[in-house]
Amino acid sequence: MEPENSTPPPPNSPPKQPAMAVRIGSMTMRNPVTVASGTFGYGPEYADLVDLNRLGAITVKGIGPEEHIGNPTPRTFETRGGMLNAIGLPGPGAQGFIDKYVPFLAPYNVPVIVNIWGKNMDDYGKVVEILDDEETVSAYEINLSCPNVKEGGSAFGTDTDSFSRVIELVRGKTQKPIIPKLAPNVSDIGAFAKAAEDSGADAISIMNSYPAMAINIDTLEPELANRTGGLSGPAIKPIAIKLVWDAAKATKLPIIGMGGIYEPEDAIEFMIAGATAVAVGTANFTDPSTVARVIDGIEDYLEQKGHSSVADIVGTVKA
Amino acid sequence: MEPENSTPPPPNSPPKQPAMAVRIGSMTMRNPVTVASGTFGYGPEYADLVDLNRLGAITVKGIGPEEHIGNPTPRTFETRGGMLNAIGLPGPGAQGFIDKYVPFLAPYNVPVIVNIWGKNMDDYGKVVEILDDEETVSAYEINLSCPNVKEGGSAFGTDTDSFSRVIELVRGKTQKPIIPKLAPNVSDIGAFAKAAEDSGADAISIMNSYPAMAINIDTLEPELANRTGGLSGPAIKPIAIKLVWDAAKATKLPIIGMGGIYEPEDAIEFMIAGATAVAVGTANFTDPSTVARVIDGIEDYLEQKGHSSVADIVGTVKA
Amino acid sequence: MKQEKTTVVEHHNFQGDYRILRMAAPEIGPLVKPGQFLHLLIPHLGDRILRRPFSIYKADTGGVSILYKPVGRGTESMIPLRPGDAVDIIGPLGNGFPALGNNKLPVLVAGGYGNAALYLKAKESPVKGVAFFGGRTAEDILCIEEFQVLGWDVRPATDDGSLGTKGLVTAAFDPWMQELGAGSGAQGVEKLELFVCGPNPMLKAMGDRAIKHGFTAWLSMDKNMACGVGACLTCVIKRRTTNGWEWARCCKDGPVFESREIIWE
Amino acid sequence: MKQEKTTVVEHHNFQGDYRILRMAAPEIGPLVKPGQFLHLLIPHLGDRILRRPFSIYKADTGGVSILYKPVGRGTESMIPLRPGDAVDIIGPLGNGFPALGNNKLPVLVAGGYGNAALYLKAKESPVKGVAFFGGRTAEDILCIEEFQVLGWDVRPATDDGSLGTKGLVTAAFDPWMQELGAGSGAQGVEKLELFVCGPNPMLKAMGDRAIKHGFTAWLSMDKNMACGVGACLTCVIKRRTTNGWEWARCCKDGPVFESREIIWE
Ligand SMILES: Cc1cc2nc3c(=O)[nH]c(=O)nc-3n(C[C@H](O)[C@H](O)[C@H](O)COP(=O)(O)OP(=O)(O)OC[C@H]3O[C@@H](n4cnc5c(N)ncnc54)[C@H](O)[C@@H]3O)c2cc1C
Ligand SMILES: Cc1cc2nc3c(=O)[nH]c(=O)nc-3n(C[C@H](O)[C@H](O)[C@H](O)COP(=O)(O)OP(=O)(O)OC[C@H]3O[C@@H](n4cnc5c(N)ncnc54)[C@H](O)[C@@H]3O)c2cc1C
Ligand SMILES: Cc1cc2nc3c(=O)[nH]c(=O)nc-3n(C[C@H](O)[C@H](O)[C@H](O)COP(=O)(O)O)c2cc1C
Ligand SMILES: Cc1cc2nc3c(=O)[nH]c(=O)nc-3n(C[C@H](O)[C@H](O)[C@H](O)COP(=O)(O)O)c2cc1C
Ligand code: FES
Ligand code: FES
Repeated sequence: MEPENSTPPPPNSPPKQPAMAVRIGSMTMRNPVTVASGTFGYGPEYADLVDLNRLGAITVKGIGPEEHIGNPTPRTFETRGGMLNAIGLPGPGAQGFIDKYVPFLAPYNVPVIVNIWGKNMDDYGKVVEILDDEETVSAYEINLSCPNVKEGGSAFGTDTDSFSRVIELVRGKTQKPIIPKLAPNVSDIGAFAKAAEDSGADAISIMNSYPAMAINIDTLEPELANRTGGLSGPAIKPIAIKLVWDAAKATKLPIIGMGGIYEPEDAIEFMIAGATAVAVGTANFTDPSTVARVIDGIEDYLEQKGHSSVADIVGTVKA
Repeated sequence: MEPENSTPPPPNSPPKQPAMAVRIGSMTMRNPVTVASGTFGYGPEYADLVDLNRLGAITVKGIGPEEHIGNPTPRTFETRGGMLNAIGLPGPGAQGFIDKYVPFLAPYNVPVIVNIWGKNMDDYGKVVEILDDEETVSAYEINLSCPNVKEGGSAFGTDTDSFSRVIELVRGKTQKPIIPKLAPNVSDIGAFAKAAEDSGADAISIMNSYPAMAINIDTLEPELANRTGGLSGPAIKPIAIKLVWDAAKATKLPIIGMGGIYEPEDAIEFMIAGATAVAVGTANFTDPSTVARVIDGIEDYLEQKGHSSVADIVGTVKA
Repeated sequence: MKQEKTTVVEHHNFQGDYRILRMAAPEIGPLVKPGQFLHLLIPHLGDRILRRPFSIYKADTGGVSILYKPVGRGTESMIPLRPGDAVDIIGPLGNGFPALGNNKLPVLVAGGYGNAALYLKAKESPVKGVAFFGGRTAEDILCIEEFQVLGWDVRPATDDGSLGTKGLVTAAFDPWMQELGAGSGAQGVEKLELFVCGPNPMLKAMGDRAIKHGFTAWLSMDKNMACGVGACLTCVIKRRTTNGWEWARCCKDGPVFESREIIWE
Repeated sequence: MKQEKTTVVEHHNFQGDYRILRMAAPEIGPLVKPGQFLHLLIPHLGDRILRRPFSIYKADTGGVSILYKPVGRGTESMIPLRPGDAVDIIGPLGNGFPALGNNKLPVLVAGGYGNAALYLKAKESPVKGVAFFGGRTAEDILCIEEFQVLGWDVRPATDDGSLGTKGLVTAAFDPWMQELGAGSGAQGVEKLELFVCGPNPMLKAMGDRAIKHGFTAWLSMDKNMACGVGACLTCVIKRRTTNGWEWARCCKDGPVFESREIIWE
């Protein structure tokens, strides 16, 4: 219903489309939807099925300083409402990424977020040093929470001191937005959100897959060669929503929310909880059309609720 | 196939049944299967549907020192592969439990584990003081991890110091087995398992429901009146298995494993990961015949694999 | 209370969007009292794990029937069920409606699937009184003839006036109550005993009238449930006690409460 | 590679436990090359979220068919699928089998659903050679006549001897290879080009023979998959490189590899 005193739209004027763009530091995303690192390869893998130019940003698989072989197989395992993965961050390394994937990504009109990881503090610096001159690299997501590499990685994500030091180190090496990715297996995510802000991060992303395990009761072997892995998918969404809500109370930094987004409603729930942007992860495996469906669905929701901008819904939860 | 040199069983001798009994401190369970606190009321609620004498033990809903009203409604919410609850530990209090439920429970030939909670350190002591003379009370499960009460509760579970102090306090008040229930939202569950052992606990139980949240995107209200709640059900099983495995490496105490047990195979997986006993929780709501099915299934598995005792499979994971 | 792993016997459209599902229930069927409900584990509910409660519409040794409208994930997943398909039910649950008091005039008030919940009560009642049924439009008012055949004076009310009085069920009930002498302290009104099942605003409206005019109203309360058997404490409502209030479980202590017991929130 | 949200066209028992599922695929159908596969999102898979890969048995503008045996959660959930039901497929995936080399004698070796994966290859091959099919018993050996009609010399082998040679597929293959002059350096054996799809031990047995006797063997590898498109790095196998090895993705870089490329684990 129109309020009585509003001016009616001029006849035949096109309905106003809500503004979908969001900013993560100096990076502008045309809409708040990216993909979760490790679930979308480096871009080309899904290019036949997904119009990459529709994405708010492409987030690529974790990149270390050098080529890395990752874990033995089996690397994934399906669980009730989710999956485990222990891929172990195989990849071409920073220079390999530039050689193999930047030429493919450069022509697209979409920001590229490179997820970076290291076995130790220095590694993080090295990756950034190698990548930072590439115009195609728009921002860094700092993986401080991979449950699947023995060396460092996840340890940085569960101790605020080393967490802060990695961020400060990276901050010293780049002007581009840096987005630490927080570990979910902490008692007080707010402390990490705050530490990220204090250490010069531009945003944070929540959550990585949750440390988990499955065992084959006939062989007595873990179902993953790495023994443990990370749980992702719809199962973890309620955990992720709470972490985003908790973090949003502790920091003013924009949050990229993820964990089990399958439907537009899931993405909207993350934004209402406090996320400025969202990432679609495991759902890409189930249905590569999810990303487009989520973007359209957010837009429909904004129109339906009469919002002029996607920013209007961020953090609006009545709690 | 019989190994060549084994003596064949005398004709018509009944097949050997595997020994199912397990011990938790001084308490003997006739089989390793109990129910998870809060999912089975105080006993009478499911007595029409479940033969209580078949259980390894009955674990009752959390009991505080006094009557408590708990949280407003809505108190539960269904999620993908699980549910959220924020019941808020309503209950009749320790004396109320004795008056209302002990007369019902006493005639059954099954140990009763009373799950106890407090708003502060002293409360835990008070509950035990009131209950300890009751013969019907076989053991205490100390809830140090309820995500749904503001006061204390979960804070005790995420800080090893106060965690240890509660256990020591309770230890000073009773000779009965005490079983701290660990919070899942910690980076290092092993530290808590060890602290439990060092503080005089007889066993530990893992895991409580995981702090989580859901938001209604039309009303912008959290789906639970308490705003946040605990996630339980099949969704969390892989998280629980890893926590049990991690804890088993850190302590020699028996572990009661729980989190998403729906099938016998789930219970067996917990035991292989390191649990001496298991608890069926949310599955009671889905199918009250789960407990009986799980007991039978464990027995079948032991027979099929040629084990003479359920103890043979505990902690046998090849990892 | 029993759990039966049983099968669908019949499943068909009933009226408007409503459907009837009948299941074999040799153990549960004979135990049912009016106003009780079943807790149904819906097959193929994907990754959803909770049962859904449904009022028992009809019950006998041949089976139990429920009447439902697909409105959400659970009820929509029920549509493909066919005779022979496996289902799992727990029941009968709850206390149901009490017997009609001496010298009382029974009045049924219902909306939506509430009509189904009242059918067994209507049948059992030694006296047949007046039944007020509300709905959006004519096709939302279920089972009129069935209640008439039992001897009830059915008075429908529809929002759009397509059947009976135009307006809410109160638009039909209030004038009738006035005729009996409401507000005048006349005997007629205090003799009323209401059995109500329907949406919350209808329950509250009838409860308020019962308190104001001094008659009895049994309200069948609708709360989301998890266990259905009194164990989880999900489904609680505030019940008045001598010195304040307590939580009462809709599933176990209800779902029927007398209007004076309820503290509305 | 396309994603099609499409429907089931046909679904029936084929032979033994095997079933054929045919789906409309106007976009995917015409693109298919022999040895490629589909990634199927099985409806009503409850709380399981991953697709399942299936070799493409037949494909044309009218649709794509797969041949499967219910063995687990996914394949068992496929049984109730009926014509008209919605399904979601991604395909064609993988590189499939390369074209037959010049002057080569094609040999097909298969077991289980491997026969299905080889049918399009058998059809396309400019030369029709010998096909060795293994199975537990006669009814496990699929599509014999179809391959014969195409002009192939089919040599079955069954564990129980109920059809063809008694024993593994090697029990039929090895004597035949001896006849050609294996081990004697004769021209015959080096001319062989094998296309193999079946259980891992069969793949390895054929790969070992190829290396030992100097012929070519294209092995279609079977690894659990998540994404199916090369993104997740679940399905990797060790591929020999000049200075060691690298991971190759079965879904994207395979599923077909030449025996010399593979480092068996
Ligand atoms: C005593 C009783 C009798 C009933 N009788 C009937 C009847 O005869 N016919 C009929 O059609 N319906 C009846 N209902 C309602 C019925 O149980 C279903 O809730 C309703 O049909 C919608 O279920 P759904 O699964 O289709 O919708 P859902 O998809 O489950 O959603 C409906 C809404 O309820 C929420 N919800 C569902 N379950 C829970 C829970 N346990 N805790 C918290 N939130 C939850 C969902 O989030 C959603 O917002 C009765 C309910 C009660 C309590
Ligand atoms: C290239 C290729 C072609 C195939 N072609 C055919 C065919 O033509 N016909 C046919 O019948 N089958 C085919 N398969 C096998 C098929 O994809 C199914 O895996 C198989 O039928 C069993 O699936 P299921 O869902 O019934 O069993 P499931 O219940 O899924 O279980 C089978 C086993 O695999 C495990 N598993 C399943 N998916 C994964 C995963 N992604 N990661 C880790 N573990 C997993 C399960 O844990 C379980 O142990 C093919 C497989 C591949 C890789
Ligand atoms: C197969 C797989 C690989 C992943 N690889 C990475 C990675 O390289 N770096 C990273 O930060 N997160 C990685 N993740 C975590 C995801 O980016 C995401 O945080 C997590 O899966 C939760 O989102 P989802 O439930 O939508 O998948 C990976 C997840 C999966 C399933
Ligand atoms: C409705 C509900 C109430 C619960 N109440 C308690 C409680 O009072 N005390 C407690 O220690 N745990 C309580 N829990 C947690 C369970 O005991 C169990 O640890 C958790 O649900 C995980 O197991 P599950 O996935 O099998 O349900 C409750 C869980 C649910 C679902
Ligand atoms: S639904 Fe569990 S107590 Fe009522
Ligand atoms: S299945 Fe994902 S890379 Fe092959």
